[in-house]
Amino acid sequence: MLSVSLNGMFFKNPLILASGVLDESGDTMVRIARAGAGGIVTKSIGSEERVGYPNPVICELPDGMGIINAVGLANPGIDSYGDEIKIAKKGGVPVIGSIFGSSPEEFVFLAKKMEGYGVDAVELNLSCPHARGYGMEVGTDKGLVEEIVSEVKKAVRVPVWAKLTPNTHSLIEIAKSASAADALVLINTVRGMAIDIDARLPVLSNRLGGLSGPCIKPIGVRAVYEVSSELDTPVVGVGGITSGRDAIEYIMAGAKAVEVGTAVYLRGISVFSQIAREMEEWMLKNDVGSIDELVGVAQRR
Amino acid sequence: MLSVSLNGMFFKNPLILASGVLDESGDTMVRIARAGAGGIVTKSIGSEERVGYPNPVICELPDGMGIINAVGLANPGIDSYGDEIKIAKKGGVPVIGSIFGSSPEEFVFLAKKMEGYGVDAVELNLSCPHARGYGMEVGTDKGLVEEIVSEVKKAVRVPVWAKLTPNTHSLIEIAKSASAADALVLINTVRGMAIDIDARLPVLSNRLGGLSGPCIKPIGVRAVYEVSSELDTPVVGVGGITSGRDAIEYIMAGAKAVEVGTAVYLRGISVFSQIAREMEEWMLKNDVGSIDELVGVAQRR
Amino acid sequence: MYRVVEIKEIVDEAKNVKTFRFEDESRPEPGQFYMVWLPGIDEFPMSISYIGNLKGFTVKKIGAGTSRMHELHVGDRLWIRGPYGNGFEIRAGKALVVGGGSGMATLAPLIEKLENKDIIIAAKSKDELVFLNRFRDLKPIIATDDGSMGYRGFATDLAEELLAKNDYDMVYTCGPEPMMSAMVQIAKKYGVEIQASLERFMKCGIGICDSCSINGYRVCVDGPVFKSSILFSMTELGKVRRAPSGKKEELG
Amino acid sequence: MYRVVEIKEIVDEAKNVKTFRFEDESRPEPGQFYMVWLPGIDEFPMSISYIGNLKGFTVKKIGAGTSRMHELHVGDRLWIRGPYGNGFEIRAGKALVVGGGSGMATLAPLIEKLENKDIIIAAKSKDELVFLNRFRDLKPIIATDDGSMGYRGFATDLAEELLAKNDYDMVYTCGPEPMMSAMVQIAKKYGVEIQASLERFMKCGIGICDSCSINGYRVCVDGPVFKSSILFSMTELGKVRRAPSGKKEELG
Ligand SMILES: Cc1cc2nc3c(=O)[nH]c(=O)nc-3n(C[C@H](O)[C@H](O)[C@H](O)COP(=O)(O)OP(=O)(O)OC[C@H]3O[C@@H](n4cnc5c(N)ncnc54)[C@H](O)[C@@H]3O)c2cc1C
Ligand SMILES: Cc1cc2nc3c(=O)[nH]c(=O)nc-3n(C[C@H](O)[C@H](O)[C@H](O)COP(=O)(O)OP(=O)(O)OC[C@H]3O[C@@H](n4cnc5c(N)ncnc54)[C@H](O)[C@@H]3O)c2cc1C
Ligand SMILES: Cc1cc2nc3c(=O)[nH]c(=O)nc-3n(C[C@H](O)[C@H](O)[C@H](O)COP(=O)(O)O)c2cc1C
Ligand SMILES: Cc1cc2nc3c(=O)[nH]c(=O)nc-3n(C[C@H](O)[C@H](O)[C@H](O)COP(=O)(O)O)c2cc1C
Ligand code: FES
Ligand code: FES
Repeated sequence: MLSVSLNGMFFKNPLILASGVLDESGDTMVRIARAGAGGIVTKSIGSEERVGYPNPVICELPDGMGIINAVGLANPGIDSYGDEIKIAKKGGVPVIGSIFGSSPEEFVFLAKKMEGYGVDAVELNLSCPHARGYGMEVGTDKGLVEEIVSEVKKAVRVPVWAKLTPNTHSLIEIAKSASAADALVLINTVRGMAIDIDARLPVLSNRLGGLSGPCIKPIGVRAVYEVSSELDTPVVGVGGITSGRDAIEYIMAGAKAVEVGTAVYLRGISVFSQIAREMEEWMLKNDVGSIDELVGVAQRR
Repeated sequence: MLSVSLNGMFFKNPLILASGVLDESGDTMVRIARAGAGGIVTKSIGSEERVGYPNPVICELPDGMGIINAVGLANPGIDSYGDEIKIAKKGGVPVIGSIFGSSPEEFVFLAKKMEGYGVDAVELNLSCPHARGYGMEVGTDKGLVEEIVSEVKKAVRVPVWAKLTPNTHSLIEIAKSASAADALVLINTVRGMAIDIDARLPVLSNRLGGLSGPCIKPIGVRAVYEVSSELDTPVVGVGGITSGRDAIEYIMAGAKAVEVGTAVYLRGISVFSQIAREMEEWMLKNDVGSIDELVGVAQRR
Repeated sequence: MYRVVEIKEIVDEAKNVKTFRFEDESRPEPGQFYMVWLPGIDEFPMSISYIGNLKGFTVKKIGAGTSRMHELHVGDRLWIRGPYGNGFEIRAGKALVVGGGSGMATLAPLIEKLENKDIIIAAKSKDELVFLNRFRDLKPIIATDDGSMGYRGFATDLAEELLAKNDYDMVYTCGPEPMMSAMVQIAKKYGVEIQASLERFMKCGIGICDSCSINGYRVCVDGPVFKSSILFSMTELGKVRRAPSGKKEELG
Repeated sequence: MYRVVEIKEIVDEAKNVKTFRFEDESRPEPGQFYMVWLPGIDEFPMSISYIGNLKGFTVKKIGAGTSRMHELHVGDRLWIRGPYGNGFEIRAGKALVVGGGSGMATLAPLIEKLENKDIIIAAKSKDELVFLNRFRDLKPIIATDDGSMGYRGFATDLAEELLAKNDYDMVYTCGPEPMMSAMVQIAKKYGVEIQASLERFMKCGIGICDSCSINGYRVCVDGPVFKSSILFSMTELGKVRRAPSGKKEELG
């Protein structure tokens, strides 16, 4: 009822662990898979080891709205990551290797490494700071996005997912430039900041961070709706999904599958099996036999 | 302790009613002024009467996160608005006339009308749909923004505030093109959408809407921080301000004053006097004599 | 966020007036209202006409939205949010209740809570009288403009007669705005407190869009039920309302 | 969201170890921890060493953050979030508590809740023993590596002697990882249940960043206190930890 085929991969349910949340170590990924996730995206891995920003790297928002994080792309570096992938694969669900870089060459290098390690797909995290534009992300430069996607597509045989940023006024155009990807993943975190007024300082050591959780769900749903109304490339939805209703909302907006991140903090690692059960309950009550039937239904008028 | 001078206007406190919230009729604006607001921005007024979108035009989000609205710039049209301004002025606080249009000429026409009606300043709502760009707003076209601001500046003597959209990857550059304004107002609503899964339809009749309330506060604080670190034009902060702490957070990020919208729904129209009291309490506890001392302090490191 | 409720029962009340019964766990007070969304069609405010667990909306067919609602069947669904606004305040003493047309929908749950009351049910004509059966045992006084049943003439004239003869502590009214506006004047004249449930075009229902405002008071949040002091001060009552654009228009 | 607490009292406990007392309304269990932020400096995890209304952190000076904390005075402020994680589970029966160095900070509120217990307080040397005074009346058994006070030798050797002689229902331990790792082996050998409070580099403290994970268990949420079955299965305990980058490194 919940199973999904996407780019030749089989997901027992459409609930995939989002990049950056509990997916650095192979053992943890296996645990999440066993807890019910339909697939796993690894933390974004770069070509060098990075410690990321100093603490604080997260700021909890009140009322379960979500969090702001500036982990700073901490990662062990691609060279030592083969081992983690090997372990992660024992979870028995598709493992998608997320990578980040600032040039097409770097993405190609990382994607090939990941493919060599045995991932089922690669996800391109296009939200790195852009070397040229002040505060901009690589993912807002249409030309660069197009080049990264097409070069990586040429270099590997596994499916290539492109994860887009919502922090732009040209989402559709960026999505078009990334449309050679096998799927578009929407959305990454939204640029935000919190100041502690008693400390008179931004909470995060990096000052700026990325907003995630329920407070960005309307932004993610909108992005998925807009992009999947315009393009044929399959879309994977992400941003604030915390319940079965949220997952179905994204699917009705046009997503074929979804990723779940911050909800792991809000509901624990059993969130995957909880969401799956909630989806099934709703589907039974509403006579929906397969989740596929719901993809994009909210686009009809 | 809370009073603020900005562009020669005196505000008894820095809490200004945001455009579009309870500010269509003069009587209501007077009531809000009497309830404690330091200033009033009118609903955005255009050159023609507009009924806006059909219902539903708002979607309440759970847990007090905020709302999504697509009122669709409903307004009585500039010609019949003189009367409302005349009444609004009886509130005894500065009245700022918000206007929207799609060309510099239209903005100039509206600004002059507003000035004629006796407003203390005009606020340019640059978030209209852009005639050329798919889904884009006027406010993401740097050239157009610059032209609108400079033409209006030339045409009127009252201060000109430019209200910017957060839905862009070029916020700083757009702010620079609007920097001839007497103040920059940040932020307007964030593009979002909600789908009712039982109805299998977007909730809003317009499908897309603007997200406001506590869930966008981190986005607004970030925008104010980024822009006021880079530019000397005074900044007015808006987005999710619901408590005294929120207002102080924006001020520490760099805002000289703030606007309050959705909080009127969350805490009632007494929200202005409540926020003012909360600010004073914090200031007393922390030995801050004047709110001016706090402007931008979180930018120091 | 909407709740979805299923229609359990539909009752024909009068010409173009139907009651839709549904279960919902909210606990409204008499006089409160809900926003009712028919997906793809329209969303509009509806007073609650039954407040128990089996609730009700009593709906007069007016335009596209209410016509569509009249086509619904038992088992169909409604999307609702609310309850919203301030209901009637129940005061000790003798009450006069004056309901005109579908205004009875709003007054009905109030009537069931009042102890000592005289009730006027009025309409243009006999077949437009709402809730005659529901309140039969309470012996309501009937008025029709055309005299097809009960007193021939306006509810307000009948009410004035009653006010002249009896001591009332409160008048409660809901109905067409000219009727309510006249009732407010009459109550003032006789020195009786009055509560009236007003109607204005509503968009948000939650007090932020200003479209339902009358003299600076929001019908959706400050009302829909207003009391004497505010009613007496409302210069727009019965005279001016706002179009969906926000433009003032004369009530004619 | 941080709460700001004011330091009410500072106590020198041992060489480089101070206790900071503050008031806070949270109700932690023994073994839980908080994230402590010194704005502009660092944020790091701290176990709660006093759980009443006048709470305490007992802090060993290690690096930049804890050194800065040692410079604070009464009246200065701390920014905290928490309590986080799972504390100790208190079981009926006789307990052996083995605390090494500043690990005593974590065990102290547990000790005050246990009824039937033997306590080992261990450190490298006499001047590093923590909470000797606090627990004087409970007659703790002292061990120092250098024999400057009490038993000369490792806490684990002393613990093994006690386990050989007595029937314990639970061992509770906190201290340097090699000590805890050895204690887990000893408890296994003697067939006694054990709970150990682990330490790993923490970033988020709320279970999402994976930086504190050991064999797939997050110290911040699944721990910091782990029980026998999981401890026995942890191949990384005492052997491998992760650098702030997430890279595995051998524990030396
Ligand atoms: C607080 C309140 C309680 C109400 N309770 C009841 C009730 O219990 N029973 C009942 O039959 N009617 C009630 N109404 C009136 C009801 O909302 C309108 O009859 C209905 O909205 C008409 O919608 P339509 O789509 O059929 O008509 P349309 O063709 O859309 O419009 C016809 C007329 O209905 C009114 N109307 C339309 N939309 C709205 C709106 N969004 N808000 C307010 N008025 C609107 C206007 O006067 C309009 O001119 C109430 C109104 C309010 C404000
Ligand atoms: C659950 C838990 C409870 C703790 N309780 C106590 C306690 O009650 N008393 C006490 O003195 N210490 C406690 N610690 C250890 C304490 O967090 C570190 O000593 C402190 O972080 C050192 O910070 P620093 O800036 O002084 O050192 P740095 O110079 O930054 O680092 C020195 C070493 O301290 C450790 N460390 C640094 N930052 C962190 C971090 N964010 N998370 C975990 N370890 C870190 C690492 O081993 C590092 O190599 C606890 C740790 C954990 C995980
Ligand atoms: C702590 C944290 C770390 C993240 N790290 C990454 C990352 O390395 N790469 C990436 O593509 N996205 C990263 N994200 C973004 C998430 O994958 C996801 O797009 C975003 O959080 C929205 O989903 P959510 O609301 O379900 O968390 C991170 C998010 C969080 C909260
Ligand atoms: C119902 C509603 C209508 C709005 N209409 C306008 C408008 O006409 N012009 C405008 O510049 N901003 C409009 N806004 C945006 C607000 O002025 C404000 O920028 C935004 O809501 C963020 O602030 P808040 O979180 O305090 O509401 C509207 C917001 C809401 C909620
Ligand atoms: S309907 Fe929006 S304020 Fe009343
Ligand atoms: S510190 Fe982040 S998962 Fe434990």
